[in-house]
Amino acid sequence: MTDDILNVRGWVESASQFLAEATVGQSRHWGFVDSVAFFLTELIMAIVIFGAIMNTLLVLLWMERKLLGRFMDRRGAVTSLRSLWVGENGVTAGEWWNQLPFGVGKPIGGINRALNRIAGNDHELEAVRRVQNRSYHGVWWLFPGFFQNLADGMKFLTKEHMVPEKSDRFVYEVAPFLIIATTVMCFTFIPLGPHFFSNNSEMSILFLMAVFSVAPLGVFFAGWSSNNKYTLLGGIRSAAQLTAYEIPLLVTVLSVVVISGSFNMIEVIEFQANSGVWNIFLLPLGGLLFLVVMVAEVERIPFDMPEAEAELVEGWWTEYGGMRWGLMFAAEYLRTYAACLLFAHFFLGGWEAPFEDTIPFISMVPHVLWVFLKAWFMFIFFVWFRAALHRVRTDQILEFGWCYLLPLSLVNLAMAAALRLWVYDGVAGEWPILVPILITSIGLALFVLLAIDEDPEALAAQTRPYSVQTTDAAGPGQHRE
Amino acid sequence: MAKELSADQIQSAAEALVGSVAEKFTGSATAEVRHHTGGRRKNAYVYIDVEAAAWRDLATWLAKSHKVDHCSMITGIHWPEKADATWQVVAHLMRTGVRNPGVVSGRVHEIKVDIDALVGVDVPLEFEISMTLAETREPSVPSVADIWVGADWNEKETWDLVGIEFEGHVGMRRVLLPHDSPTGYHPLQKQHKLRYHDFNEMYDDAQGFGRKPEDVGRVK
Amino acid sequence: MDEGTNYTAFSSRGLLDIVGDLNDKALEASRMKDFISVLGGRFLNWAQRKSLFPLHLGIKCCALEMAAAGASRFDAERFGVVFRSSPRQCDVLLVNGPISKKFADPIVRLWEQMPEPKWCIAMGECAISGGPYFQSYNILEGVDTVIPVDVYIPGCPPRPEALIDGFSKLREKIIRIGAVPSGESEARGAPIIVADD
Amino acid sequence: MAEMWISMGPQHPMTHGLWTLKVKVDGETVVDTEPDLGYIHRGVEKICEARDFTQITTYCDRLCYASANTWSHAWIYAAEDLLEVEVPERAEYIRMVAVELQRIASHLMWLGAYCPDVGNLTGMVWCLREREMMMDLLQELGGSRMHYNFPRVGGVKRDLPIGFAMRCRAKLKLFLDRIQEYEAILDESTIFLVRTQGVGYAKAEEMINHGVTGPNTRAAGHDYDVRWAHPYSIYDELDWSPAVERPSIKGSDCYDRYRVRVEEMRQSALMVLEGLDKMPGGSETHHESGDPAILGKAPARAAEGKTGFHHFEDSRGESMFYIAGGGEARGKHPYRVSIRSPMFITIPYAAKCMIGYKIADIPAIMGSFDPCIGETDR
Repeated sequence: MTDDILNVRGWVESASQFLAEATVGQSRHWGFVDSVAFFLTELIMAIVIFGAIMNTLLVLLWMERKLLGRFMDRRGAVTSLRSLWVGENGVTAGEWWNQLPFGVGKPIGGINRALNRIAGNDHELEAVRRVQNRSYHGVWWLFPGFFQNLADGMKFLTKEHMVPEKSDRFVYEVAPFLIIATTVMCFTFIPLGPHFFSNNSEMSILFLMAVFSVAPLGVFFAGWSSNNKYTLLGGIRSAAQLTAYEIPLLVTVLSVVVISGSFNMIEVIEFQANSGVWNIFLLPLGGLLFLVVMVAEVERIPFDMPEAEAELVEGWWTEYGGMRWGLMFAAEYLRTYAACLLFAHFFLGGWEAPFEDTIPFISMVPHVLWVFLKAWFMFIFFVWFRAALHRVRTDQILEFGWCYLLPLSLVNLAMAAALRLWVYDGVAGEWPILVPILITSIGLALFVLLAIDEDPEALAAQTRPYSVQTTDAAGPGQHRE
Repeated sequence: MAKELSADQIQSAAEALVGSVAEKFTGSATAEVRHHTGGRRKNAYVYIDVEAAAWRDLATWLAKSHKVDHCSMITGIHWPEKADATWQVVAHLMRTGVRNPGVVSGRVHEIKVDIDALVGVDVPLEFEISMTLAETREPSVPSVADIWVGADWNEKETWDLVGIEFEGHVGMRRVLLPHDSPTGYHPLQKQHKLRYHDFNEMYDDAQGFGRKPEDVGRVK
Repeated sequence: MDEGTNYTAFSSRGLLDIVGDLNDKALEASRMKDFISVLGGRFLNWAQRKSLFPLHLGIKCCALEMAAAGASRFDAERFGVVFRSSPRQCDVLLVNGPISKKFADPIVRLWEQMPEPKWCIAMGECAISGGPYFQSYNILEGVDTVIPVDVYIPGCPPRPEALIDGFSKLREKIIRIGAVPSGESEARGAPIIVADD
Repeated sequence: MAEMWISMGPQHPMTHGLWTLKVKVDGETVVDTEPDLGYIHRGVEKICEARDFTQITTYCDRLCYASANTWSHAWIYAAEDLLEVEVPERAEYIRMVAVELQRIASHLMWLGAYCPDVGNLTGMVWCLREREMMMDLLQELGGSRMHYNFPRVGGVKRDLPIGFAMRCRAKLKLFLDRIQEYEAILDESTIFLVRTQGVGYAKAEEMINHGVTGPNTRAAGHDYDVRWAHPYSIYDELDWSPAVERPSIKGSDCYDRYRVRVEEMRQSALMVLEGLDKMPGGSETHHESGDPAILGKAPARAAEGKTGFHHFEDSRGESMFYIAGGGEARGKHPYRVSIRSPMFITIPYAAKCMIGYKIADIPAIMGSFDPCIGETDR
């Protein structure tokens, strides 16, 4: 286990051990000291991990809005912290802090006035104050727009909970819990640092994949129960799409496990640290496959059929509003965050700094930072797909999943097994430096060759690169002739 | 300089057609060549005045032998003060000459029309065909929806707004007005007036949805 | 089994009521309730103001100005205005065109499908008073004949800046009056007319 | 799954405007469709019977709000045919500039609405960004952003503002490069090609018989265009040819209709640039409004029993106005105005086009016909 200055688990264990001995140890149940300490550790670590994930999730949402804004040549949300104490266009809520009991309001009023003077937009001239109405963004340059997602999230708390009259009430109300619970449960098995994880069971990857693929069931329940034709279609599409992409996902993860030699997530990362080469350079095809399959698993734009804006209004969550929809919206982003973290752990060497052993003081940096940086870097690809690509039709998604991704993932698995058995176990238990270089260069060359699929002659003659002259490739059209 | 249809090409095509209409429909239809009177060019178009009964076989004849392939619009007009021509139906047809592009060695090539070579039946032409009906409770004209499918929704709209029936029209229903509007209510007939067409009834409650309380009795 | 009760073995609703009352009395006694309700109220009011989701409903020309307001030059998303397609997830019904008799019932149904703290903005002359078609046999004179309206934005069509100003006027109304359910019209205060001051 | 009717109701992201498409669906395949229009029917033809000729221009601006200029010019050409009015040469050139700029703005609005139909929001925001440029130019001409009330019977309301030609050339040159950006995100994106090629087949003869005209028929391989078939304005003095697309054997699909409109955008831009160079009296000179060089004399009353009609190449098809003059009894008001909306005829045909395709193809096919409900419901 690489040592890390941020030894959160160590601190928590010693603290809970001390606490258990100080309390239970003195009483007649002293026998249970160890179990109480263990329970305390697991509880605190679970809360700490959940807190870290939920807070950094805001970073993800903020990145999505700002990146989409940049791709679309606009600014995106700019609501800033200052809008908390500055009213709207000079209209404020009056001296609301006087209604607080026990005179607690006085300091709050004082702070409010001070903040307004320092970073507010009150100017002695009324006209200047009205024009310089910086209630939405302004001097507080710290991440403008960061709190917009917080505002969106909290707004759902105050929304009325409406249940459609003829919907299946019990399933309608339980389906969101199924989605949210399983999505949050994934994060128990995703370590954020060598000593910063909630659970390190022996088969953590296996359990993680099982929990990760329960959510589509909840999506189908939600779609079916809200008694709306659009949501029914959305639910069925989601069920079909996710069964088509579950198998390539599991086979790709299996290839990573095969090459790393263990089902435990932390050992996979340790393997990449010790063997000196990240898996992305050994299995570039696996990395690409994992990215594409994860985009389909979390139903983002190229594979956006279940909540297709254009024809299914809002897809399977059309009938949900208020807090249930807010949580499901957050759950979708949590699943994307889990996907980015998994990609970072499987292929980008988890918490291992890029040049861990060469640069002298790099190991002083807490390893959690590298995990987050790699995950956020991967999230850029998700947003890039969303900005650049169009929505693929359902039957094309399924065809792509079954006919292209599944065979490719089997090829990838064979490659992983071959690499592990012949190269890693055959030689001295260390990757010969030539192997990753060769694999990566061949992978890149193949990718560039395959990506250039424009047919210059067809483009020049303004005909179709995809010859539609004879076959009716995409349009079934049989009903009409 | 882009090529376009010259005035005499249109003129000669129109005269040819008017000639053949005159000798084919001597009794029931009178045709003449009229000219647009505004703008830079005074293009010719064919104006045919036909009895309602002969409209259907004039339409089939035009469609079959003169390649009139596009029904642009069918309008209904209500002239209450003219006793003999109370209901008028004006149909605007066009000969466009649009054909499916041919397949050459497995590849389809689009058609670039050589405008100067257009002559006779291929010259695009505008038609204005007018029919009048005397004063009746149910004016009706034969339907041409099966000859040009484009006329289908035109006829539905004309019946919906002006109230002229089209015999032989399949699936006649209200397309623009609400489905629950009263039968026999066709707003473009002249006896229906616009709301507030005279000033003093500005604020009485014409549409039956209840006025805002503070507006009652106010004269604009 | 009367309507609305859950199917679980014991009626959790009874349990919830008991715990709820207990909690309420405890907070009441310790004056913590005012503390939470005032601070929480201000924070949730800020959250509601800063993210007003209008419904993706385009009736006529004002719909193109609404799209222009959502596009890159007059970016309405800077103020947290994101267009959602389902009325369940919206707070603001932006009516941007004439309401014909055929669309009167659907627009009322859309209004009732929206969860409670909801507002209505009448954008453009047609939504305010029927506009150039006030004499027509098929047009209602303004959307306020069927739905209570909070903000009127005059113009035919109003410029995207006026639409964004309409949203800021609505935010002013929310900070002043708070998220009052749309049923009590007098508690909602008088409707605001943009560019009236 | 049993067949069920889905009503893609008045408020639906796919319908650009307010109308309902009832779709009978067997699983994912569309078996039968039925459009239901009339949600914004406001009786413009009835109101026009109580308005005089200049007031009606404002109603015609608001018919199809994405291309206001083309509709007000269609009305003015018909009114000039009724009132027998001559139009000065310079006014014809200014009108051509206004109409072609509006055609670009209308096609940009269509492309902006079509991209989210096929799943990509960036296309919409980019196209609306370019449309803002075109609206700035038209705002200089007409005065407001969307409804300009620009043409008058006999000419135009105002001459080109000073400096308009220079700004117009700069913006159109920038626009001609921006079209490359759209083609980069659309033509070279395999997913867009897979979603639009081979979807929504429509043959030329079948379309013209169904009354579908304009870019939709030119996409099917025949270059029929009202601007050369029934000539008006000064299109013969400009160097242009209708944008035609080479369809597949089974007819034109959504990709052809997209290609035709992108090609038409380029052509309209080049026509405006050429029109500004050939403007009689030069595009830098500025006449006062009402000057005989830009506004001819026009009577206000139509003769008894006189009728006038005019076909016009609107950005969505062939639009037409038929006016029956009322004579002395009606004063300045026309007796009957009849409006031919190209989309009122195309939407039922597009609905028939969808049968046999998937649900996900409905927005692709419907969007490719560029529905504009304002003119449909009149």
